[in-house]
Amino acid sequence: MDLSYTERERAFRDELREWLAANPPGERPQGEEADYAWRRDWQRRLHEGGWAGVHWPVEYGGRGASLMETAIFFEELGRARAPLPANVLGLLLGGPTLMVWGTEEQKDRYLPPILSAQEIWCQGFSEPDAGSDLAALKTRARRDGDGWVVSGQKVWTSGAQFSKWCMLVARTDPDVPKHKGLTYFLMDMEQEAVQVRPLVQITGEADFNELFVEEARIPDENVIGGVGNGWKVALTTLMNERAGLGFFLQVRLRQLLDELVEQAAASGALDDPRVADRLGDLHVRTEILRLTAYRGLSAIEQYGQPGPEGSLVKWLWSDTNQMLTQLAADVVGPEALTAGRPWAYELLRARGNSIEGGTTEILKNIVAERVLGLPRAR
Amino acid sequence: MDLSYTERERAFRDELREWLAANPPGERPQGEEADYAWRRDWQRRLHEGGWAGVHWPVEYGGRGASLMETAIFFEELGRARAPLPANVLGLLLGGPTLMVWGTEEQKDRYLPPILSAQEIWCQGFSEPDAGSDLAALKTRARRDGDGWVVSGQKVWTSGAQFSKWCMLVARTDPDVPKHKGLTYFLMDMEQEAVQVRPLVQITGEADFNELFVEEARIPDENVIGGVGNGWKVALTTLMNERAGLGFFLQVRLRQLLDELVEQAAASGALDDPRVADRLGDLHVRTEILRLTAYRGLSAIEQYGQPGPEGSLVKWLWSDTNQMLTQLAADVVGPEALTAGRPWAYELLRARGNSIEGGTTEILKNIVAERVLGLPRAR
Amino acid sequence: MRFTLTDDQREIQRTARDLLANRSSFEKVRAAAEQGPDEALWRELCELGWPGIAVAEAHGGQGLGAVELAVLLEELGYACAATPFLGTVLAAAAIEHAGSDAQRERWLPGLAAGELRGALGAPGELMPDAPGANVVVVVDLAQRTAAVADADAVEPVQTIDPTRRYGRAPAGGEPLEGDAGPAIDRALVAVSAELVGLAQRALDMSVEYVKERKQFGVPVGTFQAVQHRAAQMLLDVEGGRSAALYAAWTADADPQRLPLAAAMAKAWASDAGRSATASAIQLHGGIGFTWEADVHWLFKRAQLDSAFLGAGAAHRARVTALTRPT
Amino acid sequence: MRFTLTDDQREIQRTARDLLANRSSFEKVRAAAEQGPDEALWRELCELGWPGIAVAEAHGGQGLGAVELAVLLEELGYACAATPFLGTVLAAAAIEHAGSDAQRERWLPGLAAGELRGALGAPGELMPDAPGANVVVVVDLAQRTAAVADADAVEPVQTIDPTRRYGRAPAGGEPLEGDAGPAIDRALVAVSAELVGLAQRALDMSVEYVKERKQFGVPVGTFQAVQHRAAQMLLDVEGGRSAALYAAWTADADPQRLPLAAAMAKAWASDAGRSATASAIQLHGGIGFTWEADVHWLFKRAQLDSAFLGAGAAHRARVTALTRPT
Repeated sequence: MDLSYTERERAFRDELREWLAANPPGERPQGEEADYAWRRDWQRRLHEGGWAGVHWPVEYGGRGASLMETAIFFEELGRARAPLPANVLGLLLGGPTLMVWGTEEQKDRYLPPILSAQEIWCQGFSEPDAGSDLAALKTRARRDGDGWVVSGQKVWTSGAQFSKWCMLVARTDPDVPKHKGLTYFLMDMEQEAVQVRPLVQITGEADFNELFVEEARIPDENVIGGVGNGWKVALTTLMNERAGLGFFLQVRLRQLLDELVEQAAASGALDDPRVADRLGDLHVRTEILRLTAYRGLSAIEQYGQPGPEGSLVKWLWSDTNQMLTQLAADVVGPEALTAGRPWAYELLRARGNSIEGGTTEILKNIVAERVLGLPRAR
Repeated sequence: MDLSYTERERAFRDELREWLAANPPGERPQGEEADYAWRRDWQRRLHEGGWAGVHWPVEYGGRGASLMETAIFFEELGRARAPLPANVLGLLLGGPTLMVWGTEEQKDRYLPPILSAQEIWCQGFSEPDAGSDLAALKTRARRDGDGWVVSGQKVWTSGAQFSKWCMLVARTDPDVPKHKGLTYFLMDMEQEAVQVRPLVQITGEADFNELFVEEARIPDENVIGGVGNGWKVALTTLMNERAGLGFFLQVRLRQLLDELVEQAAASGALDDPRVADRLGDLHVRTEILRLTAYRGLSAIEQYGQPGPEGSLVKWLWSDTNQMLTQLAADVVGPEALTAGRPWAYELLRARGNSIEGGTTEILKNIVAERVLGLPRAR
Repeated sequence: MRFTLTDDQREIQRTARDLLANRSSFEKVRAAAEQGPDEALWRELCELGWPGIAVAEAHGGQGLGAVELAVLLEELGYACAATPFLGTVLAAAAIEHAGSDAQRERWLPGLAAGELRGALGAPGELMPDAPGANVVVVVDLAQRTAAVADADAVEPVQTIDPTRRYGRAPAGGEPLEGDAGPAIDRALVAVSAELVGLAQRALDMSVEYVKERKQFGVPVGTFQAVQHRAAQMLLDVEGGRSAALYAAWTADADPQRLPLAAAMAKAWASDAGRSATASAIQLHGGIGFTWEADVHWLFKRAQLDSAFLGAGAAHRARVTALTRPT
Repeated sequence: MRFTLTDDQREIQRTARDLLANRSSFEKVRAAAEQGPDEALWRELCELGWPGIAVAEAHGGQGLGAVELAVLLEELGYACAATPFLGTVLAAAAIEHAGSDAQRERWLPGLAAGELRGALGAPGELMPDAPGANVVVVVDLAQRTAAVADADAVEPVQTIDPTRRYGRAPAGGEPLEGDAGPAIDRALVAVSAELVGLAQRALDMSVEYVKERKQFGVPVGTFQAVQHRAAQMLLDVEGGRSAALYAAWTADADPQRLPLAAAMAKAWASDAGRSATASAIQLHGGIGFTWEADVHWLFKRAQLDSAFLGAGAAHRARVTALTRPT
């Protein structure tokens, strides 16, 4: 066990910090369009600096960073208060999925514009009636000449309004059960048959969209991984879902906590032992979250698979973020409930943490069944 | 809504308080045998004073007290630091079950010695492999001449070593499914075929026993409610399980809390806002428990059935008692972890609260399904 | 001892539930969030005499008690109704229980009739219904004093709950001469009752949803984790109801017990309201996190109610202080 | 950055796990509860040099570090082993890190070899392994000083955990001249590691039980409430392990971070140990509440460990104090 950075990790971090210092991301602008433009511009700068696909192999234009370096990358991004690159789904999910399942032609065609943010990707998995249950999805694709015609509805597609490509899972064979008969497509979003409707959240913002697909056309060459193989390809995408991103979120949590402690110290609230107790607890949780995430990475690096600790990180993060933002309402006072203020936004936004990317209930089931080996819940 | 006592309730309470003042229960003696003798003597004194079967109809030797008066009775008993009468199971469960299902002969024969503590009763429902699942019980009774021969094993039978009669549910027809084919017997404990083994708990005490029944004989006239009708009769027993007793336990909780607050005030711990916060919370919970229990009684008195609040009382009680006794370990110091000291005993004993008389998990299921009408859990 | 409502009280409850179900759907709540309080509904409530339900008949009220008021507030919380009812009844209670005869005569008839609108709160804190109020009572929670502040000095604040108008009032103004303790405690009870209503609605909507919504081929309500969360919500609701009704009863029948009872009710209801409404979002899954699912209105109002006049911790501290052995 | 154990560390872990599985079954633990520490096991541990694992070679130890010690303590906790190991290594750490050269020479070789037994704790509090100890270190948690007290003055106390002997020592004695802070922090880490082991055992026993035990015709491990409780136990365990290993690493490699890391580890492990062992009783149902189910040994030791040198709240306060912005 050695928790110091290796020479290589330290060099990676120092180089990144230097670059970030020389290339400050600037302030987040108001408004969704402007925010998106900012993030696309940010990714372009990352790309020019060679930092867009840190975890991608060098042959695909990446930096070939190790898992640990990738984690450091996202931590440092968070620490520099930089945004996530605009094409985060392409970088984290789409690219790695293509690298596993794509043909050479597909990789040549699609990977470069992912890196450069020329083409933004979104994810079309969830459906209104399927929720966490991929096997229940209803979007249908039928053969038509040398392509496919797709109809259905998707939900929780973030960035859809800015995307060129959608990773779409659809049912191509209705006669075989459940997760058989699914196919993974790349759907061109620039067609009339695809309508994007923003899904307003309880924060009043629309980070997500609904997608209405009415006879959209997808050519045959946009099937990824073969017809009927969609379940497996989708699993590759899902397995990449939280790699790295967790470190970004965890730094955000740490920043929020530091902010709250600062305010509590300034207002005198920190002198209340009850507040000190809660903040101490949040500190412990936040640190343990970070340590446990690194333990998970270490296990993958050394044994090729995560240990039991890996599955706990997202759950601990969402719990802690919800506790923190609720405590803020007690510590900060009226400000924390005032519309448009950061704490008020965080309080509302945090309610989604235990739902998005796997509900806490599902995560606990996964821990119990896959990690602890309990018999399948009924 | 009127939360003052009625004239009648006040008179009942005053009379009882007067009697309790004139008949102090004395100090709990050391040792199980002595404790039992003390409780039997206490019941005899209650009986002489006309207080043994307060909730029993006058025709059966009771006082015909209302539900509210019965609650007051148990509250006052707790307040006077009196023990539960030795034959509490006969008084609360056995008697009322006989009144519903017994023949005239059975009532004449069994009810008077329940009241006077001449014959103590115990309950033989639970089995090692059945747990909360009555329908899974395995104890078998087969016909033999004009009686029955019973074999099997029971567990969690409190007071078995002192009991004359056991309310025993056994399977009389193995060919019909589950809860059909059960019969409710009164088994004479004074026979060689019945062996009692104390079941030592984590406290080191043995409040419960295992019962090994090997070809015990039960005459036909000791069937209660008819052959094959055991499920229904047992439900009557179970429905009476917590009537009144809850009020006794809740007063105990209140006394423990008062004790802890006293000690915290004396040691200065109460000046720590964190301790004050926890104790304040326990106060709120304890009071809400009491109020909610009374709400439940009011609903039964007025509408003939408990409202949703009734099902919550045992759950809230066990949670609160566990929180309280764990807090004591933080507030009282070494004393609370020293063998044989009251706080140490309470800490260990409280762990059973969420298991005995229906686990918290089962209680929550019952609340969800029977009160909220959710579909049956799978 | 009888914890159940009287027939009259049940009648008030039923009337309120029916009226609000018809007149204060979430469609109306959403509209109010955009356009301000539901004036039509407020007029209707005034015609029914609700703002004066607990005000003495001598001052133009109905002369009923804190229990009846709690019953109404629970229903208004249940509907998440967008009216200046809460502020008005709190101001009326303060003036009735801490004001001089002259102050009562001056303000109570108008408040009881709903012709005057009121608000109550601590200076500088978020005060519900303060913008647009004619009678703004500022209370000092530590000193337990109250004064009628300059209504024009109220500064509106947009909170996360746009279905109710909030503002900040400065300290000072025309003092109410009596002990403001009972008025503050009545306010705690009233807002606790509203929190119970919010939590009950959160539970009812969740139960309905999880019975219908299917995942993995079965209603999600069959999952034990869902069942247990719903059971916890019931405990939140029923515990709060026990405490709020008891505290309301003490206000009129046993005022010595009111301070402790009110602190207990607000301590529980503050936490239970937060927790039950957050659970409702969770039980609705992704849908619950969307604007159109409507459960967020309950969560947002519960957050404001929870903080109003002190959140759980403040009242737990008070419970301990009030029960400290001497 | 590499959080996984080295091959050597894993070897120590494996050896300990195997040895203790063979030599320290619950049968042995039960016997020790009646008759006192397992002397045969203690001799065996001494022969393996375990008491000196973290003591410098110059003083007769193995010269390994706090991580190796934490690994051993987790395994001893896992076995709920009844030996004076904890007290002895804590006393050794105190003397090594706060004692003078003369004090080190006087006591360390004996402690490292297990020929002397040790104990450490605050005066007047419950001190594990104090009865029978030759070297009794009393620490002042606030002043962060330490002294070697008169071992004969130790007053034995029977606690709810009879598998370990407890006593009370008076304040005073021969002072250790150095800063006792690092020694106290190392003690916190060590006991946190033991708590992690207790919690892990509680989890393993529960998982095994709920896979087998049937209710309503199916293994209780299929119930979501059972699954979620077990998942929570895993979080308790793994969070504690992350924190304890990190803190142990800082002790030797980055001592400036030790105070905060130790406080974090003890804050989490104190609560997690209580909660996981209580959950094990609950998951075992009625059986779990009986003496013979053995889970109670874990619960009882976790209670003592939790309170030892300050429970969760004390260390959360310290975390906040240490991270307070200046």
